[in-house]
Parts: sequence; C-alpha cells; structure tokens
Amino acid sequence: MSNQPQFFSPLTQKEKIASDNISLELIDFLGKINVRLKEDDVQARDAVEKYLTYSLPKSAGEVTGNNETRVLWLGPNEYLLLSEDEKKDNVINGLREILSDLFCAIIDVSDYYLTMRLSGPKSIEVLTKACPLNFDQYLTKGNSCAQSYISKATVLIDRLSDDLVFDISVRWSFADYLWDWLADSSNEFIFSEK
Amino acid sequence: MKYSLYNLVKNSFSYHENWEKAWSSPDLKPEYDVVIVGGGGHGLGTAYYLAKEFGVKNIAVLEKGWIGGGNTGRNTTIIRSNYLWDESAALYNHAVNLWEGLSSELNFNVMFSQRGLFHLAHSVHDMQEITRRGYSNYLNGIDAEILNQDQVAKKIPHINVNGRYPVLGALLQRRAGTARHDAVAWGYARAAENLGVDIIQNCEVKGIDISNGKVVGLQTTKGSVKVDKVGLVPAGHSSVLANMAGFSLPINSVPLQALVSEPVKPILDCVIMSNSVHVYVSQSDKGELVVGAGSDAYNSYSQRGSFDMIEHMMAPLVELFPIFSRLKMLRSWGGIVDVTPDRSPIIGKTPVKDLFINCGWGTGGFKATPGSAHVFAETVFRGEPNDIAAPFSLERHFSGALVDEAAAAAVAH
Amino acid sequence: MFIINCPYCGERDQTEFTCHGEAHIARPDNPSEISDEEWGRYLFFRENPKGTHFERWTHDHGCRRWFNVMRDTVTDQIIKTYKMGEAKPEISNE
Amino acid sequence: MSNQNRTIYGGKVNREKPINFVFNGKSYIGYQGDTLASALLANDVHLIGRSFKYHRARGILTAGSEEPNAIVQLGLGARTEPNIRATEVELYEGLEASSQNCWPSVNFDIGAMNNFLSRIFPAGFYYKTFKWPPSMWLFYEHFIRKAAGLGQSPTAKNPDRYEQKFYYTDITIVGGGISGLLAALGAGRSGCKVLLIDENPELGGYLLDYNFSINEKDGKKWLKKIIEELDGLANVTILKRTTAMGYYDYNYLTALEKVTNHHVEFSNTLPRERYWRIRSKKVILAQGAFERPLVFADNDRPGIMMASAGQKYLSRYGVLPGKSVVLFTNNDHAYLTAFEFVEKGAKVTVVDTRDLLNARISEKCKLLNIKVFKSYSVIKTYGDKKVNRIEIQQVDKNQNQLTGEVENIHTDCVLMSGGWNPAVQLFSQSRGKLKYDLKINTFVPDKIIENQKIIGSNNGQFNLQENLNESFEAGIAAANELNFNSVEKVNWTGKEEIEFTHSDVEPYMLGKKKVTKGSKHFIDFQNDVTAADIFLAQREGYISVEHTKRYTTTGMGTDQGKTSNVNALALMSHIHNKPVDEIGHTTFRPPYAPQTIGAIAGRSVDKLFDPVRKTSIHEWHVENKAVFEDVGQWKRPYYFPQNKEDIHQAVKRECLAVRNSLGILDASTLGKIDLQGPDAAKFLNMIYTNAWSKLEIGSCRYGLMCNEHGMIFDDGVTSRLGENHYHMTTTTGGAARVMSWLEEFLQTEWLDMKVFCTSVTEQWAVLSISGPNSRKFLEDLTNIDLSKENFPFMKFREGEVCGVKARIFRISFTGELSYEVNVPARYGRYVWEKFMEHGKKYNITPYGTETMHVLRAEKGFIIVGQDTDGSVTPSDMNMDWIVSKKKEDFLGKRSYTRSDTVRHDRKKFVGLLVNDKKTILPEGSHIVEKALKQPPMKMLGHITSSYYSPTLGYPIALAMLKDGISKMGEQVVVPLMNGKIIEATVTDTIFYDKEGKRNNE
Repeated sequence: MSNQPQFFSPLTQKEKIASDNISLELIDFLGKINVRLKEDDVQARDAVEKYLTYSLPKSAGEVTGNNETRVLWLGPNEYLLLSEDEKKDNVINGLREILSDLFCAIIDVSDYYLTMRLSGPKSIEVLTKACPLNFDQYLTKGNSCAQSYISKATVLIDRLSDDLVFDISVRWSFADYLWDWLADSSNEFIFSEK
Repeated sequence: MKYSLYNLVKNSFSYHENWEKAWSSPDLKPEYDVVIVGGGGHGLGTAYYLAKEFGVKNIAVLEKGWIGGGNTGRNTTIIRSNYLWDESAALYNHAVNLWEGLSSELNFNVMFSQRGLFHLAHSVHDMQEITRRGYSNYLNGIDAEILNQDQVAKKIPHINVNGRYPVLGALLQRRAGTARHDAVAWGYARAAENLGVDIIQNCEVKGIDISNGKVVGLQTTKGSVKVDKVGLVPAGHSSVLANMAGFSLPINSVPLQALVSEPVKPILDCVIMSNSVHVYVSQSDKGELVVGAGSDAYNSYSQRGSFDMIEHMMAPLVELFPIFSRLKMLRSWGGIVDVTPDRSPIIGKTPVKDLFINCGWGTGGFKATPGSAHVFAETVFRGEPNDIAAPFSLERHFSGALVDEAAAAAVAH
Repeated sequence: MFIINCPYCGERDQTEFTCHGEAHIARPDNPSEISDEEWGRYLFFRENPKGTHFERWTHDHGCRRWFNVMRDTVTDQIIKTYKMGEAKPEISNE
Repeated sequence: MSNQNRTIYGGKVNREKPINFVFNGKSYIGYQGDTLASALLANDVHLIGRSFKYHRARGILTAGSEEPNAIVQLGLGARTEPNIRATEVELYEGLEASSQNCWPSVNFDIGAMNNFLSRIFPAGFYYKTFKWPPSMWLFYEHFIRKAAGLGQSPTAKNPDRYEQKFYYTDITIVGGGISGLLAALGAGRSGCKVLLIDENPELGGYLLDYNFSINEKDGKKWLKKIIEELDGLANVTILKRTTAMGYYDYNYLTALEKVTNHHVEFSNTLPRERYWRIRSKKVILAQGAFERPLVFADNDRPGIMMASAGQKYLSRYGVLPGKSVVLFTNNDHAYLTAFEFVEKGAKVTVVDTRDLLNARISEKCKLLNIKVFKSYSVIKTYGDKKVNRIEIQQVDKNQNQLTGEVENIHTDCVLMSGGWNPAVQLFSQSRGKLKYDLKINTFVPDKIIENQKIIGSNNGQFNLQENLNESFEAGIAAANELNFNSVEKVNWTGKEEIEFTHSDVEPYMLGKKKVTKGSKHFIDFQNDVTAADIFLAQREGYISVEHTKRYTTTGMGTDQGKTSNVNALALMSHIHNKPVDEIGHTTFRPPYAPQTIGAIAGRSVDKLFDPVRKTSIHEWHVENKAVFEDVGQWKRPYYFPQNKEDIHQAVKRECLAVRNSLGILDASTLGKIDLQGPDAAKFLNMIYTNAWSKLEIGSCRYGLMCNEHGMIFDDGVTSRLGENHYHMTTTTGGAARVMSWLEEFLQTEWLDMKVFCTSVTEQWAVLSISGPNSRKFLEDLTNIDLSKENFPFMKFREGEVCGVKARIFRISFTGELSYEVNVPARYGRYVWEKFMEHGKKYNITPYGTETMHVLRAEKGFIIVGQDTDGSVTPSDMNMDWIVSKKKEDFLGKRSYTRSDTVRHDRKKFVGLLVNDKKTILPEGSHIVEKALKQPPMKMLGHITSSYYSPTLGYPIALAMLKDGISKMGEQVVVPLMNGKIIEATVTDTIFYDKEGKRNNE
C-alpha cells in the first residue's frame, strides 16, 4: 500500500452506463462548501460576492459562478459552493477570513455528498419515474438547480447545461442506493435501443 | 324475534317477510335521563350497558349520520389486548374478554374470529420491544408467545423472512383477531333498542346547553332536548363537541386510510402487524386482504387522506408477502381519527358537570369497543370513572401521568 | 394530494413536505411561573378546528425551511402559505 | 368446429391471424383483435364462471370494464392472476384461463347446491346464526372462508416489473370516445400540453360499434381522420390501455397503463404495467356511460347480455352471440342492435316495456319482420347453463303490475337495455356532487369542485349532434382558461339512425310479490344480491343506502357496482316511495377499477425496497465477514465472527481485546451536527439539560436532550471547536430527529438567535479506537502530542493521522482509554486499513455494536432507546448530576415539577446481579413484587440491558425498578415464561472500574 492517502467511494466499484439514450457516471470528488449567511445580512453577502467576484443566487433554483467556482441556491440562508477539490481549502480559508467578524458558517461538506452524472435524451424520463419535480417548471435550462427526492433519497439536482446533463448529489450513505436505483430505472431505455 | 338457525329456516318458508326491524327510527323525545352523542360501536355499546347493567330507562343515542358510519365502519377490524402498560392492558383486555361472549350476549353474530395476531420484529431493538411487551402481557395474564424466525416462517406460509428488514421473530397473541365491524354497531343497536333505548339517526348536535356549570340540554337538528346526563362519544369530532361545551382537548383529528384487495380464496389465516416495515394485513371472511398502516400527519375532517399513504402500504405488503404483488387493490377509504399525545384514549369527566367524554382512541378504537362502552357506561352512571377508566382522565395531561404507548417504540442506538 | 407553495421554493408536491401541527403556539417565556395546567395546555391542548387551521410545515426535501400554512380542514384547500415570523392572517368569513 | 358463432365478414378481428388459447383446459382458436370474451363467444362458450354466493352459472354480461360475471383466473404459476375480466383481456398466443369459484368444474360445481339452499341464505343470514357455541365460530368460519373468495392468489413471487411515473400537464382528458377525442382536438389545436387517457386498445369509444354519419358522410372515416390529426400533434400525448384509477384533490390523478399485459412474451426490462401520477391544471372527464341492466327473474343466465355488448361483439369482433335473439328494452336506441342482428342473419324478437313506439322504428321492424311485444316484460328465464326460454307478460303500468297470459319465447340470447348511467365514479371521487335526472332516470353530475369539466354522455348528454360541438368547444374553452389562444370553432352535423331517448328504471314494475316470493331478480350479479335482498334490508331497518349496501353487499363486488348501483337505489326509492334523490347514493371510492398492488409498490421491492445506508468503511466490514445489524436504515457491524465463532464467542473475544489491548469500532453512523454562531452556547444551554457556558475551546462534554414533556430523547457528546463553533454528536437513530428539533426552535421559536446548524454526519468517517494500548498505537500514526498532559480525557485536538487531516476526540463509551478519530469520509477506509495494519502488534480487534453494548453496560452507560423508552426523565436514570439547577430554563425543565414527575416511587435505573452468577436475564423480562405459581403478578420494573460480562466472568443486567434507589442490595425476583424464577440482587449501575480510572489514563 502506498503512503499516499487513498480516496475511496462506494461508487468506484459500480459499472457506469454509457448508451445513446442514457448515461450514468460517477463524478470525481469536488470541493463542496456549505455557506450559511443570514437572509438579510447585506454586509456578509457583499463580502462574499466581492470575494467570488460574482453575485450569489438570489432565489430558488438559481446557480451563479465563473470558471473557478459555482454557487447553488440551497435555501434563503444557505448555498453550496463548488470548486476544484484541490482549491477548496483556499476558498474556505479565504471566505472565513473576509467574514471573520460576521455571523456565518463556512463548512466543508465535500464528502457529505457524492455526485453522479445522469445524461442523455431519456434522463428526464428516468428521473420522473420517482422524482416529483415538475420538469416543465423546474430545471428547465442549464445552470439551474433544485432539491427534491428520487424514490427514497433526498437529492440536489444541478442541471449543468441546456443539454440534458444532470449532476445529482446525494448524502454519501445513500449513494449506493441511488446509483442502483438510477441504473435499474435506466434499464428499459438501454433495452429499447437494442 | 330471536336470531337462530331455527328461525332462519322457519322464516325461509315465509320468504323472510316476517323479520322485524333490527332497530326502528323513533322521534326525539323532549327529555332523557342520559343522551349518548355518537352512534358508533362505543356510543351504542355505552347505551346498551347503561340500560342492561345499570338499569337506566330513558336513554337516547344521537347519530348525526347513520349508525356505525364513522370509524366503526371504516377500520381494519383488528382486535388485540397485548399493550405494554398495565393501564392499557387492563382496558383492552377487559374488551377482549367481552368480545369473546359478545355474539351470544347480543344475539347477533359479530364474527369475532380469534385467528391470532403476529407483531413482527425486524431488528434487535424490535426483539427487545416485543420481549418486553410479551413479558408484561404474560405477567398481566394476557396470552403472549415470543417466536423466533423459524417459528414465524412455519406459522405464516408465504411470508418473506429474509427481506431488506429480515423477520427475526414475532410476538403472537392467539386470542387476538378480527370481527365484522358493521355487525358490532348493528348488534348493539338492536340489543339496546330491545332494552328501550331510542336510536336516532340523522340527528346532529348543534349546541350544548349548560347552566351553572352543569349540562342541561342539547340543541339538535331534530329539535332541542332536556337531559340529565350526556356522554360524548364522537370519534372524529371530539374537539368540535368539546368546543360546543366550552372546553378544548389534547387532540388532533387526522386522516387514517385503509384498503381492501379483491377477494381471493383463503391464503392468510392470521393477522400480521409490522411496525418497522409498516403495514398490517389480514384476510376477511369474504376473501379480501384488509390492509392498513399509519395516519397522515396533518389535521383534516375531509375523510380523505393523501394517496401516498396508500402507496406506502403497498411496498411493505409486497416486501412481506411477494406473492400478493399481482393481487388488486379493490377499494380504499379514509376516516378521521382523534389522536392524543400518548396515543391513549380519554375517558371520564369534563369541566362541565354531568357531561362525560370518551374519545381520543386514535387508530385503536375498534378493538376496545365493548370494554370502552362498558367502563364508560359505569362512568356516566356513577359520575366517577372505575379503576380501569381512571388512568385515562383528561387531568393526566396536567399531572404528566401519560399512558405513553407510543414511547416504547423509540428507536435505539 | 396537496400542491404546497413553499414561500422559498415555489409550488411543490406534498410528498416533499412534513406537517408539524398547529402554528402560532408561542413557548411560555416564564415556564417556571405558570401552573401545571397552563403548562399542560401549552404542551398538549390544540384548537383542532373544523374549518380554517394554521399549521407548520417543513420543506424537508427542499430548502429545509419551516413555514406556516393556512388551510381549511374540511375541504383541505390551502388558503395561504407564509414565512415564519409573519403575522397570522385574518380568517375571512366568506 | 371452431368459431361457429363468427360472422363470415365484418368486425375488426383479423381472420388471417388465428390465435391459439386455452380455457378450462380445452384449446380454442380466436383471431387477432379478439378479447378473451369475444373469442369464447365465437366458439360458443357461454358458461364462464360461478357466482359468489349461490354458485349460479354465469356468462358474459358486458363487453368492457364494468363486467361483473365473466371473471377468470388468467395465466399459470407465478404469473397467474385471479378475478380478471374476460371482456378486457386482449387475446394473445398461448393464453390460458380458467373458471373461478367452482369445484370440481364449472360445468359440475358442488357449490351449486347453495342455489337450492338459497332460501335460508338471504342477505345477512350470517349475522343471525353460527353464534352458538361461541367457541365454534372458528369452525363455522373455516367453511365460510373456503366458500367465499373468488380466484386463487399466486403462491410464488411475482416475476414481473412495474414502473411508475410522475407527470405534469395542462389538461388531462379521461376517455377517448368521441367527446374526449374532440375535446383533445380543441385543446390540442390551441397548443397546450394535453394528455388523453383511454382504457381500450383503440380510440373511438362506442362509435366504433355503431353506424353514424358526420355531415352526411360515413362517420367511421371521419373518426379515423380526427385520430390521425391528434396523433400528429406534438403537444398531445395519448395513453391507450390506460385506466384512470383515482381522482384526488388538487387535480391529482392516478392511472394504470398496461404495457405488456397483452403480449405473450414477458420482458425483464419492460414493465408489465406503468403506474402514472398525474398533475393537471385542468381535467376533462369524458368517460361515457354504462348501459343499465333490467331486473327480472333469473336475469343472470349465460346468454343474457347487455344490448350494447351484443352490438360490440357483433360489429367489432364479428361474433353473433345467438341465432334467435330477444331484445328486452325500455328505450329506442337499443333497436339499432336489433336491426344489426337481423342484418347479420339472426331472428330477433323485441320485448319493449313501453306501449308507444316511434313510427320509424315500427316500420323498420315490420320491414325486417321483427316481432315487437309492446308494454311487455320478460318475467322469467329458463335454461341450465345457458338461457333457452323466457316467459313474458303484459305490463299494466298504472296498476303497476303484470296482467294477462304468460307467453313463452324460445331463444338462445337475450339482449337487454335499461337505459344508460353516466360513469360518474371519477367525478364523484373528485367530490363532485350528483343529482338524479328524472328525464333519463339516473345520477348525473351537478356541482363540480375541482378545476374540471365533464362532457358528453359522462355528463348525461347522449345526443351525438350536441356532443360533437360541445366537446370540441369544451376543449378550446379549457385551453382558453389556461390562457392559450383560441382556435376556430367547427360545426359538424352528426347523425345516428336512432337517437337516444328517455328511459325508465324498471324494477318498480315487477310488483312486490313477484320479487320476494323466492324467485331471483338479480341487482348485483357478482355478489348475488337480489331484489328480495333489498326488500329484506329495508324491512329490517337497514334503510340508509350505506346500511343497505353493507347489509346486502350490493355494489361491493370487484365491479364496484358499475352495473348495479342505480337499479338498487331505484328499487329502494320504489320501496320507500320516495324520490331517488332523497334515497341518496353511496360514495364512490378509489380506485375506479381494481388496481395491481405490485404496480403501486413500483420498484420499491427487493433490494430497492428501502435504502441501505452504508459508511465509507462498509465494504471492508463485508469483506471481513461482519454480521450486520439494522439500525434504522443503516447497516452496522453487529460482530466479527472468526472461523466458526457464534455471537457469544465472538463478542467475548472482542470485549477482552478492548479491555486488554486494543479494539476498533466504525462509529461513522453517529449523527454529527456543526453549530456556529455567537449564540451557540446560549442555544446549547436551552437544548441540553446541563450547562455549556463554561466549556472551554478544545473541550468535550456529554449532554442529555429532553423533550418539553421532560423525557429523555437523545444524548451525545458536544465539543467546542472554536469561539462560536461546536461539533455535536447524536445517536445513530436520533440524528434526523435531533436536527429537526434544533431547527424547529431556531426557525419557529427563537428567530433572532444567531446559530447555524448543519448536518455533517457523512462528512466524517469515525474510527473509535479503544483499549489500554490505544495511545501507544496511535502515537506512531499522528503528529498530535497524545501525552496525558497535553491531551487529557474529554478534550479535542486537530492534526494529521496517517497523513490525513483529522479531528480526534478523546472520549470513551467503553470506559477504556479511547480516541475517536474523525477523518473525511473518502479516507475512512484508507485510514481504517492503515490502523489494521499498524495495529497488528497490539492485536487490534474490530468489534461491532454488540460488544460496544456489553462494554458500556459494564460501565453503566445508558443507551437511549434501550435503557430509556421515552417515558423516563434524567432523574429516573439517576442522572440528576447532568440537570442544571442554576439554569433559569431549558427544554423540558418545567415538566420536572409536575405531580407525576416528582413522584417518589417512579421507576429508577439500577443494576442487577443474578444470584446464580450464570443466568442471563432476557432483555424485557420483568421484576415482580412476588413470584406466584402463575400470572397475574404485580410488576415492579423490567430488564433493559442484560449480557454476560467477559471482563467480570458473570452476567450483568441493567433495569428500571420501582423506587429502585431505596432497594439497593435487596433481593428481587424475575419470573421467566418457561416457569423458572430467577433471583437477583439490586446494585448500582457501574460494574467495572467504578472510579473511572481507566479512561483517564
């Protein structure tokens, strides 16, 4: 065993799906930072936006960002900041610094969630089997997000582009279940190709 | 006319044209010694025992719809007495004792069928829970057997003991079972009327007359009536009537749903309850699977629940009995259950003199029907609860002496 | 099956939410000074009205916020949803 | 001879494509396009099954989903399905079906003797007998149960898949008949999202079976064009073979789509059925109507069917159900069927209850030489397994009785038409109110509750011309109301040779005598409910419709009374001589038609039934043969057996390893909550019973959480990471409850408190190492100074472990020197494996929850949910030391001064040592005041935890005991179910290292 610490995620042993109708793959670890600011705390908000050089999402489903980081709306006082894994500590420290004397919480949740990517023309068909979201109303375009559930797992769905590409984040302990569920539900569309 | 095989045959020669009414529809009299509000099993039973055991002559039962139309006719008909706490055990076992003689007592077949009830245990914690309850039942003189996985598999054909939550064992009460819910209301009604009780349907109580803190009369959709004593047994509307009398209750009224499958030939000959996988099921004499589970979390008087509650009964049913997957849900329905903080009923006095209440049975009222009616009749007659009823007073919510049946099912570790 | 308008996330399926019972029951700020009966009423006694009801819901599978719902318990129709801290709406008598 | 009843031409079946199928073991040939029912009729099979109660011979009554009689056992083995309506089953190659509820065979059925005994089995007979002796009921019941039930349940696991789907749309239209199609066209042209649902394999509804014209041209061609246009519209989705099952508030519809039911080859990836959950801004109901049977003596024999069914079998399937046919009707429209039958070569006689007949019809009857008996009624039928003769008699409506000669007609098929009932089931489910329409004598929609329209015959509108335009405009209007642009209206002129006319409900004309004197006038075919039963129910006081329904079981069969309800209500109104509106009607309950349970369960079966929550180290446990325990949704290692060890041997070994050297536990499942903010300490002071203001940074403290009722509901260690920063741990099972509890107070009670709570449970893998060697062991792997001075008990440090950033909490649940090492989940398994590797020299031993339980019990540490049960206070657990006396207030505090919580004789937490030093008391067994020969015995408390203690070499137990503290050192008895009585001594709860030296090392 090398002395370099080894990553491990339960999804690494899963066989990924790649077909014309539907694809499912594991996303490598990302920097995931939970940012809590009081809803009406303009000062803290400005500080963060200044640091990020772009504005935070203002309402449900909004995603903002640049080529370094993206921020997803989780709640009126809660955001999920995504960065490259290596850079997450800088970001965390940076944010804590500029917010030092303000009421906030900057928490590393990079391992709290695991993320899998569902894509392809049938991806909404797969999701709507057990996700109650109205996809005519939510996640209708790229750079939008929504929280809901898929079957028995609470999820955060991040639509990356206008093409049907969805990054689905789920609590680590549910990842194994959710992957199996998505794979199972993709079956009929893989089959129908053949 | 007595109900018997002899009379059935005898009447068949006259094409059954000579049967009398099981109960009639008298007019509301201007005055009664006791009025029972609520024509479900508990209310009709209370009137019956008041007349039979306490010789009260002038009694009326007021029902806003048709008798037995509330939770009496909407439940999954499970009867058991294997409760944890002494207080509950005494109450529900009193009921089971009465159930056993009820058909003869009422001369009406209520089809109390002691097919045995299994509480399934799916985890170490479940095993601890059923063992504790089993021992407490055993020492209270209530029949209880603690079974292991093999015994369960042997006793319940087709059950899947190796599912996501394996069945590690079960608590069996053989004296438990089911009964024909409508028959309970009808049987009590017929027997009560034979003792002179007025059963008045389509008579809704609109107001309660109180003078110097004592109940004196009722305003109903069929006119007003003078009363000496009133017993409220209004499952599903307890708070509404309490408010009329000027007090409130520690109760939320929430939807509870149940369903039956299409009838099939006998396939399940006992009652199954699983708190962890969360479903209960039995097979009726007609052949229908009768399935129930938890109630909704929101207050409602609509007698409709949210459909996901039904959905959440089906997966567990298939998990426990994969062979039922191809059977069909035939009919589902909802009722209103009055839930108390400790899931135990409220039986006894109210802030209003001579106004008594029997409510808050939550999802467990049917099984208690004869016992509840019997102890409430005595409470109304004496003006004081007897030993069995006493722990279920309204005051326990101030003293803190809850009879918390929900508590014991807490999740461990 | 309600559609609930979460004050933060918008209209969502009822199954994303959980109901937590009657709203606007303030915790006594002087528990030690009130009687057992008053304490018992705070803990356990509820309006349970047949009609307009004010209740607390959480958007569990969403923003995880608590908010209030004004709903008719006879028709199950939701009249209004509003954020915690907002004033209790008036009941209009039709 | 095969297909002897098949017409040479006509119908939509493909005579080129024969299909082989088996019914009751006999092989038959049908054609592509047949249903099982039409194929059986084509082969002159009329006896399909036996009725529920009397086991009477029953045939095919209808041609659709309302069928009460022709229900069969379909398929074999694991795929067998009971109670399937032959009228709905599309024929496929190799189909096998058989009759139900008969033994030994449908032709010779022993149960049929019930029919002769039927006189002593009126409605509700079972309430009147089988009561004595009480002990015998189970015996009687055994036979009743055997006789009841219909088909057989499968006895093997269902091999098929069922999928589900959430769907949102602007408009859902239920019913693909002419009204539904035109509404869909109107809405579709307006451009809104439309979902059209129809239960049949083919759109078009009843117009597929009747001739009609549109603008003087052949209607069928026109219909085809309409459907083609709809298929072409991208915004219109059409679901065939799909039945709308439930209609709930907020326009929530559930529907069941048959995906592969009609195929012979079963698919492993394609579902058998798909269950739809549909949300619509608007719903348009266009479900049409059911034809109403007529009520007369023995109206249930095979060969007697609805006129519309006969029409459908003839015109759609090319099947002539009989050669010499009687049409028994009370309305004009049914004559179309008479004409159709004559054209196809049948001899037809009409019995019409009315005395006036419109001239055109009379002429055509003459022309086709159809003999018509006006104001006549069929009064009785004959024929063993199929009708062969009927008796008719004149009706005197004014006298409301039958008069004159009884005449005989020989026949092999009776078609009946008693008018039509709108299919109001879904409408009624949606809480729509019904009213009784005296013109057409049936219930029709009155008040609409949901955002909904109801059109066509579903709305009691039977005139084709009106329906065409109204339906189309309803579609447009619906779209408009959703702000879609209007489209041009169209004016079609539609014509049927005979229009629908007013029709009476007939049972009243039978005259009371006829009905009750033994003969059987069936109201509910499947449940064998006769007119006499309805009379009996009224006579005995079961007068409310619900009482009548429940007492007679009318309308409670698998058809849910689709054919029987209105007749039953009409009969009641006749008996009480009250308008039907005053009689009222029973509630229609979901589902509309029986709905597969497996489809509602969907994919939440087998391994997807419920999530298995796994820690980042889970796979290692699996590879190392851990036996797992379910804790909520988590799987936790219960113990790690080596070789052939049983649980006791394994746990003993694991315990001793911890006490003597080094053990390791995967504690990742513990709930973890990050608390930050200036008010965090103030918040903790309210949440926990003890005081938190003075906790230093870098320190840990144990806390108890109670609800406002004062009862313990969770516990755990919380550590102060920074000035305003805390790390809370909860029990595994309590994590979600605690998080919600904290948020509840922050979001609803103390809105101005500045605290953020964030769950970080899965962020951290928690490796708990415990044992005298744990410090020595860990020193080699971390850059943190573990010396007693620098890192004492109940402290927290940050640093690196195995090159991974880690948080170490020096807390102990075993009583040994312990460290809880937290590393990011992704490194959990890596560090665990490093530990196992480096731990070899200390014989590091992975242990499970059972060993954890034993070790903490030796120390008297409680487990919330095992030693407590939601009815105990901290004081009950002798934990007054953790309840702050100084604090003004905290959650639960007020409850401790109530009369019941200050009681002195409350149960208290104590230890027990059995006197024989070897019996392990069952957890859950009880301590009694006095052991008696048999119960009842007065209970004083119960055993909450009980183990053999490997450390001490004898069993130990923890218990709740009434007034336990004052009983220290006393003897108590615990009776076991096997009759044994165990004696034990009451002790305090700490059995090992009372001074707590070891974890302070």
